[in-house]
Amino acid sequence: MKLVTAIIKPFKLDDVRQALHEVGVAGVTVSEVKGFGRQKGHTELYRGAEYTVDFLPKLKLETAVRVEMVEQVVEAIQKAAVTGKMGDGKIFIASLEEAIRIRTGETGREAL
Amino acid sequence: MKLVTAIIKPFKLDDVRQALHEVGVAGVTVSEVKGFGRQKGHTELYRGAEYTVDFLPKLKLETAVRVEMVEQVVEAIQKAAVTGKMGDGKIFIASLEEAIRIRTGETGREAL
Amino acid sequence: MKLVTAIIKPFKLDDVRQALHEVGVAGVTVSEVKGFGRQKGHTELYRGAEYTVDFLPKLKLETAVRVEMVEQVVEAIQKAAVTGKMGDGKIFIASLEEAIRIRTGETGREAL
Amino acid sequence: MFKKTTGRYVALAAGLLGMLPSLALADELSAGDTAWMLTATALVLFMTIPGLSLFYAGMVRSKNVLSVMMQCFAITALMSVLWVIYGYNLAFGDGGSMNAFWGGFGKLFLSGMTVDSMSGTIPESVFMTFQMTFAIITPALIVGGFAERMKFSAMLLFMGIWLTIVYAPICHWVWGGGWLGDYGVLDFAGGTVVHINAGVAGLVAALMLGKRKGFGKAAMPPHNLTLSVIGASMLWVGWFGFNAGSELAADGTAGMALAVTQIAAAAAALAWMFAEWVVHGKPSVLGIISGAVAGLVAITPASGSVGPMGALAIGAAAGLGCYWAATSLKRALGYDDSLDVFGVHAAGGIIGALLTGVFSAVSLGGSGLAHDTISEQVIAQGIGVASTIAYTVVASYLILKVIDAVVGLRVDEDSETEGLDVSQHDERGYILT
Amino acid sequence: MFKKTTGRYVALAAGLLGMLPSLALADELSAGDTAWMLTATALVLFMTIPGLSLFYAGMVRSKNVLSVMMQCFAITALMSVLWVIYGYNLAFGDGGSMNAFWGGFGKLFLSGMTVDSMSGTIPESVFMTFQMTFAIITPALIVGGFAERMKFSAMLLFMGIWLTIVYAPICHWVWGGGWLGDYGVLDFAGGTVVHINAGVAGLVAALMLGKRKGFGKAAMPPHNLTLSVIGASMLWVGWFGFNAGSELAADGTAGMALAVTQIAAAAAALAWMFAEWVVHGKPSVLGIISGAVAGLVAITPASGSVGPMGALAIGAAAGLGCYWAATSLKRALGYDDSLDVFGVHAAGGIIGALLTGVFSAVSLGGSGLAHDTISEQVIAQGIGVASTIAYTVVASYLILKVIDAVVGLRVDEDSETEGLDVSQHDERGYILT
Amino acid sequence: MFKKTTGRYVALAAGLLGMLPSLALADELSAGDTAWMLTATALVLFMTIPGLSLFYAGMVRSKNVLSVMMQCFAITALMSVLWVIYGYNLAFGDGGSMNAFWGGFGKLFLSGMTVDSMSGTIPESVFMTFQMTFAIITPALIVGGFAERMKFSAMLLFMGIWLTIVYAPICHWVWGGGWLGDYGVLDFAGGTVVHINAGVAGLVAALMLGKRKGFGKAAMPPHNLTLSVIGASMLWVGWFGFNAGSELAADGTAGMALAVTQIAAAAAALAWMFAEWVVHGKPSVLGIISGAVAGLVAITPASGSVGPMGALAIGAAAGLGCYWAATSLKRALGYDDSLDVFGVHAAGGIIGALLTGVFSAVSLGGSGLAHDTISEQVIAQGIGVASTIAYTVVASYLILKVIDAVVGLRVDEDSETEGLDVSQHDERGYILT
Ligand SMILES: Nc1ncnc2c1ncn2[C@@H]1O[C@H](COP(=O)(O)OP(=O)(O)O)[C@@H](O)[C@H]1O
Ligand SMILES: Nc1ncnc2c1ncn2[C@@H]1O[C@H](COP(=O)(O)OP(=O)(O)O)[C@@H](O)[C@H]1O
Ligand SMILES: Nc1ncnc2c1ncn2[C@@H]1O[C@H](COP(=O)(O)OP(=O)(O)O)[C@@H](O)[C@H]1O
Repeated sequence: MKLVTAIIKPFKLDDVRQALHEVGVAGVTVSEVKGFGRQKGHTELYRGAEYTVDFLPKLKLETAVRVEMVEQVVEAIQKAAVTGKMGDGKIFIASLEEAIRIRTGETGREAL
Repeated sequence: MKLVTAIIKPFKLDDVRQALHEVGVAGVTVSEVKGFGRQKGHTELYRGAEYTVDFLPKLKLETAVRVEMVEQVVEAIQKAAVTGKMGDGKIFIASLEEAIRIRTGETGREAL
Repeated sequence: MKLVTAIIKPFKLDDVRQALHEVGVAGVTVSEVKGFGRQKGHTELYRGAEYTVDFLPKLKLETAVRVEMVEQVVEAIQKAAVTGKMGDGKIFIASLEEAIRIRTGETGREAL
Repeated sequence: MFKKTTGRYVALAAGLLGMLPSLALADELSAGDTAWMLTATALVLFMTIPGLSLFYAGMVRSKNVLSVMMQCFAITALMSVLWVIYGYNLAFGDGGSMNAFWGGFGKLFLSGMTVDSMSGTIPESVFMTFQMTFAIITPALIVGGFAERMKFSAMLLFMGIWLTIVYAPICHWVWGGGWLGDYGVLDFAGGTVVHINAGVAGLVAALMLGKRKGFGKAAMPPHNLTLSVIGASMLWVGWFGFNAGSELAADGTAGMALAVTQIAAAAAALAWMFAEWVVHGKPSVLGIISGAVAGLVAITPASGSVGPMGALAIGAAAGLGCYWAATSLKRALGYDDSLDVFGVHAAGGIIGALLTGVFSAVSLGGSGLAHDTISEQVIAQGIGVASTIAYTVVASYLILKVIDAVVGLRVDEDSETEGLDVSQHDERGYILT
Repeated sequence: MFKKTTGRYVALAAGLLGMLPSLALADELSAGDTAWMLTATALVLFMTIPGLSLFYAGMVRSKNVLSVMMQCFAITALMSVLWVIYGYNLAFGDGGSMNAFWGGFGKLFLSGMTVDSMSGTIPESVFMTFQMTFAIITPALIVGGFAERMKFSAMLLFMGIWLTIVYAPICHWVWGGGWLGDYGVLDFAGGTVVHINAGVAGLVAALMLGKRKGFGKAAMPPHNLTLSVIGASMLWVGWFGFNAGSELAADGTAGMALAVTQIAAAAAALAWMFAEWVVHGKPSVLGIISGAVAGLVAITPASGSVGPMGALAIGAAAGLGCYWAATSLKRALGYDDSLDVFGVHAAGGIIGALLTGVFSAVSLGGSGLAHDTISEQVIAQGIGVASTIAYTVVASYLILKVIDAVVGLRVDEDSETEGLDVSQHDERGYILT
Repeated sequence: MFKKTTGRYVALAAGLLGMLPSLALADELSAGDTAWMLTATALVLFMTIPGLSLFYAGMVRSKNVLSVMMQCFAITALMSVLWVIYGYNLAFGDGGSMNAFWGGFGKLFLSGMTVDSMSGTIPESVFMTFQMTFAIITPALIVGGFAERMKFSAMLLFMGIWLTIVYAPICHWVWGGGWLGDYGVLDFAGGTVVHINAGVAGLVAALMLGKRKGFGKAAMPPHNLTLSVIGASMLWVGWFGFNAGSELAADGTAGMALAVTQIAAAAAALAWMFAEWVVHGKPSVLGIISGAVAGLVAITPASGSVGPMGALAIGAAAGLGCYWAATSLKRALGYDDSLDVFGVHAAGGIIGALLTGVFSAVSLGGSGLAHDTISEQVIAQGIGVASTIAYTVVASYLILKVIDAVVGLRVDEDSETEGLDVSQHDERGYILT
């Protein structure tokens, strides 16, 4: 099993969800995160005090998938999340040793 | 060392914390996440516009533990978090190469 | 590639960001998390009901870096985040199999 | 047997006469009094929406924030319509031979109330609406007792029946020409009619519904105290309309009611704050605002007849007494009155009602008792309190029993866990990202 | 041809005379009436800031929360200044031979208005400011139509011109001695002048700007309904100033206006709530508050001339009618009126304007029609409605066209995605951690 | 030496007589004036809670949101009690031979104030409570200077002493028959007494406490501007009570005060907004609301004596002047006045106080000066400003010094990092999940 983690632009969530669904990914866990990277933030202004907000709101998607699906999943995410502008985000792949479904106690691929 | 990650129902946090404490886990990091999976979301209604909210609030617990404790920890979480209804969540196990305690600089098992 | 994850005290974010920047880390993803550990929480009081809040607000920083930078990065974080008081947090290192930049499709070290 | 100490009873009597156009003895309209009563009516409505609904909304968990606001809002709408159809008549009508007990059903739908109908020196339309705002806030207060677990449908049914069977009659007893008013019970702006009544009904509901799931184990801190502070502040400001408006005129008694309201609220806020500071080591914002509300409750029955020093004393007593009731007493007895409607409104109302019998005495800076001595007056006040409590306990219990049998009072466990906002209303309070 | 049914027109006439010091026939000042009108002015301002701005702010997505509040606040400031410079004169001045259509530019900068100028029984300064608050809330209502996508600069330009070309003349037609008032159209507090006018202009703007990005696909739920409930509650309370204040005196008509306002709001809130409950299975807080606002809108033109039962009927009709307009009709036609200014304000205003012609009849508990029969009056009301709609559609369209050509109406796509708070104002609404 | 231009001084004098029942020369009660003053009192309380507390709460970081609201609330309670015990007497009592400087301690505990005591045409109880609300908001304004770092206990001590030693005497000097009023300084509603006084004291506190930890390095943006917009809106609405209420009657002067208040607030809001737009490229919501408050501050001393055009000018000047003070000046001098109580209230107060001396002239549309020429009047105004500043700087400094020595002014570093909500009050503002 692999854990695929994607950092994406928030407004792309629906598209990515849809794409994952189409390649057969049943479960995803999403967190709201702040991203620092090449993409520039914006300036804020309060009573004359200007300062730069250098983080940007992003979403982090995590999905545990079978090894053979990884390629497909990555492709699906990448296609759905891309806008071509800076800040589109990253996809990371890491290895997962075990997965357990809490409800049933199933383990391994059965648990995903 | 292993990193045990659990996605659970929010109202189970106290029970799981308690269970982890009992098996000797000292540290846990918790994030609020949104989960997509088999469990169905609810419908919302605003001025006649009905739509389905397909994510559900979940908590993600992460705890780095020594290899020999993994089994115990997983069992503790599973028992404490289970309700038997859909959406109880998952436990994932991944390998961790190193851990450092920022305060002291200790590394490895000492750092947990 | 390695994924370096750091749990730090929230008010240390700026210092750590700065330190990472100095060692050449371009991208970081930050989440707000709650930490349970050795550091004690505080008591809250509502209409005579006292109870202990045993979690503490922390930030989780994740950054994917080339293998050869890991040591530097860990050191930078540790120096910048330390206060010497309980609750300073942890740094975890895990292995990352692949990284993809969504915008361009680049993979591996190029994607970071 | 007792001296009438304010213009209120006279005005009320005139109000009733005003309902009978054939007997038109109406005073001349005073634009000044009318101006104040238009404003006072707005202020009392302001107490419920948004005031009380915010005060309560901030104290529940975030998954129930809308449910509480919805309840207050729906109560506002429902009570208004029922009041127009029959409530006003039940409370302020002429019950004939039964007038000691209720106002009858003589004139439904406000028939006979025209643009020219008078109630004392103000239009009857204003008196009717002013009283309506009292008939709104009283049931809305009860929400605090059963918050976070009652079915919306059951809540609505309960409130409609409760207005009819509990509020309107008690209102008639005290203000509408009924037996308590006749007996010389002093309740200028509703310590008994409104606060004890609601506070006790809230406790009955809390007991009958049972504790919230997890109560005592899981922490249930207020989710947004900022809202509660706004709400308490609005209650405070609006209470000027409640108390000084109860004079039904812009005169010296209204002015003094304004002053003593302010003084008692402030004294009670400080009393609760310092008590908590001493006992727990820190003063809290939930504490100080609870204290202010306690003081406002306690001065309510007294606001037409005590002086500034009486107000200081009543406020301080209410601050300390309600602090004890909402913390120690509640813990000792173990009931789950979610937002302390008993600890603040019933306890504060009782303290205020009894002390009204003391500090209204001329010798203590008040403007006079209805009975001859302080002890006689305190006994009368006690009778008012006791009979209100007895009646509201029994009647509220019966209403809830019936509703429980018919539609069920409480949401199921999953709905409670999920929160009432989603389970009852298909909405969420905060979608901040 | 028609009976004058209230003191309003007289007072207005006196107000105009008050502008001409040489003709000083001023009534004597009534402290009571003045007290009420000072308060009513505060209440109507309170409707816009914070009332309406909260009602709206809660309904948008969190990235646009400040933009909506900013728009309401900036409108408040800009309209105040324009009103003082020429707006008041345009609306309430003496247009001479053109007086049927506008008030002219005779006296700019309030010249001639002194501390002693009277308008009926109140100082003209109060009348001028009271009317100013109407000239503030009307444009602010329009914001609901184009929320979440209009450029701030274009918005400001639009509103300034719209006040001048649309609001001031229509206000003059109805209340300033113009042709609609002369013709016996009943619009006590602004069903036509304010609500239909704004609701229709909002729809025009919604259509011209086009739908929000993602509309129909992405969910756009209200981000903080707590704010909307507070806002709706404040609108309700403030509306007493709007309607009962439109009497310009503290008298029986003001009192009845207060009562019917309360009744209609309550009836409409219940009507919408129950309709939704039946249709969708659950009542929602957005529903009940929308219903209350719909009822308030609908009773506005009627509030000086209908009785309590007329108010019940108008409220119920508005609750059902606006529920239909803001849900089914909107879906059927597919426009993106972000916050339903058309579905609530235009629809509610039309229902109210027409039913005013019915329930003002003495036989139905009202205080009299301006025309001889209900059907004649309803026709007159219809003419008022139709001419207002026609004028505002054409004029609003033209203003928007010109502004679009000059500065552009809509923010660019990235700015819309990022949210107007950051893109237009360099600020964020919530920084909670 | 100077003409009395309004009824205010007369009313005040009568108020003082009203305190001496043996000399009962009281005017007859006007229900209209009383109605307005009851309302105005409610409005001014509304300015502090919830108005100011929200305005401030929104601007701090979320970890300190409750602390600011707690401070405003506790000040409200404490000042009320102190005012009743001795404050009112200090400010409005008869100081005998020392009357130029203070009102003495002649009659504590409001002794002698009964239901029948009059102050001009209104009950003395109303006058006393109205003035109490001024004694509440003035210290509450100071909170803006030291927000996010002061100990709650020290804050409470400071405010209690400050009321006694600073506010009450200055209030007496200007309104209570003291030397500044005698000298013909025009300060209708408190530009000097309230705003300059509080603004300067806030700066002194900011300097003595030192900067917030991280000031200048870490970003400290407002955590919830929605709250600040609500608060500013409430301040605006409530200010009608502040300014038009200061006439103590519902008459033409009150009406004009209402109008000029609205005009100045609007003009200043626009001025700040456009200035920022030009300088920074975007208008901000924090900017426009700050501008509105600046305009309200500046018109305060002038509101009883200038006309609409004077108000426009004063508003515009205040908007620009305070924009400069709260941004450029603050940056240049480098002090950390957390919420700009100096930049907005002191700066706005000074601008308003001086321009009152200009625009009150009959030739400029005002209703008259107390001195013979504009320049003499401006000098008098300057003396009022200067003596207030001098006195409040010295006295505030000394009080803070003493308190620092006794209990310490500032929380420790860890508490500041953690936030005052948890460290001082064991509570958190938001528990949204
Ligand atoms: N090395 C990294 N480790 C973790 N997260 C990263 C890393 N680099 C970028 N990110 C995340 O990806 C987001 C987008 O990266 P950015 O450099 O702005 O643009 P792009 O993805 O187009 O190169 C960042 O906001 C951050 O959340
Ligand atoms: N493959 C997955 N990868 C990551 N998270 C998952 C995955 N599958 C499920 N989850 C998380 O677990 C939660 C519960 O899963 P769900 O399928 O609803 O029920 P169950 O755990 O009972 O099978 C989801 O809401 C999601 O947060
Ligand atoms: N074993 C662990 N796994 C995951 N997170 C941990 C673990 N131990 C500690 N943490 C995180 O690190 C934070 C600090 O740990 P704590 O034990 O309080 O102090 P210290 O880091 O000084 O030992 C915790 O709040 C928690 O978020």
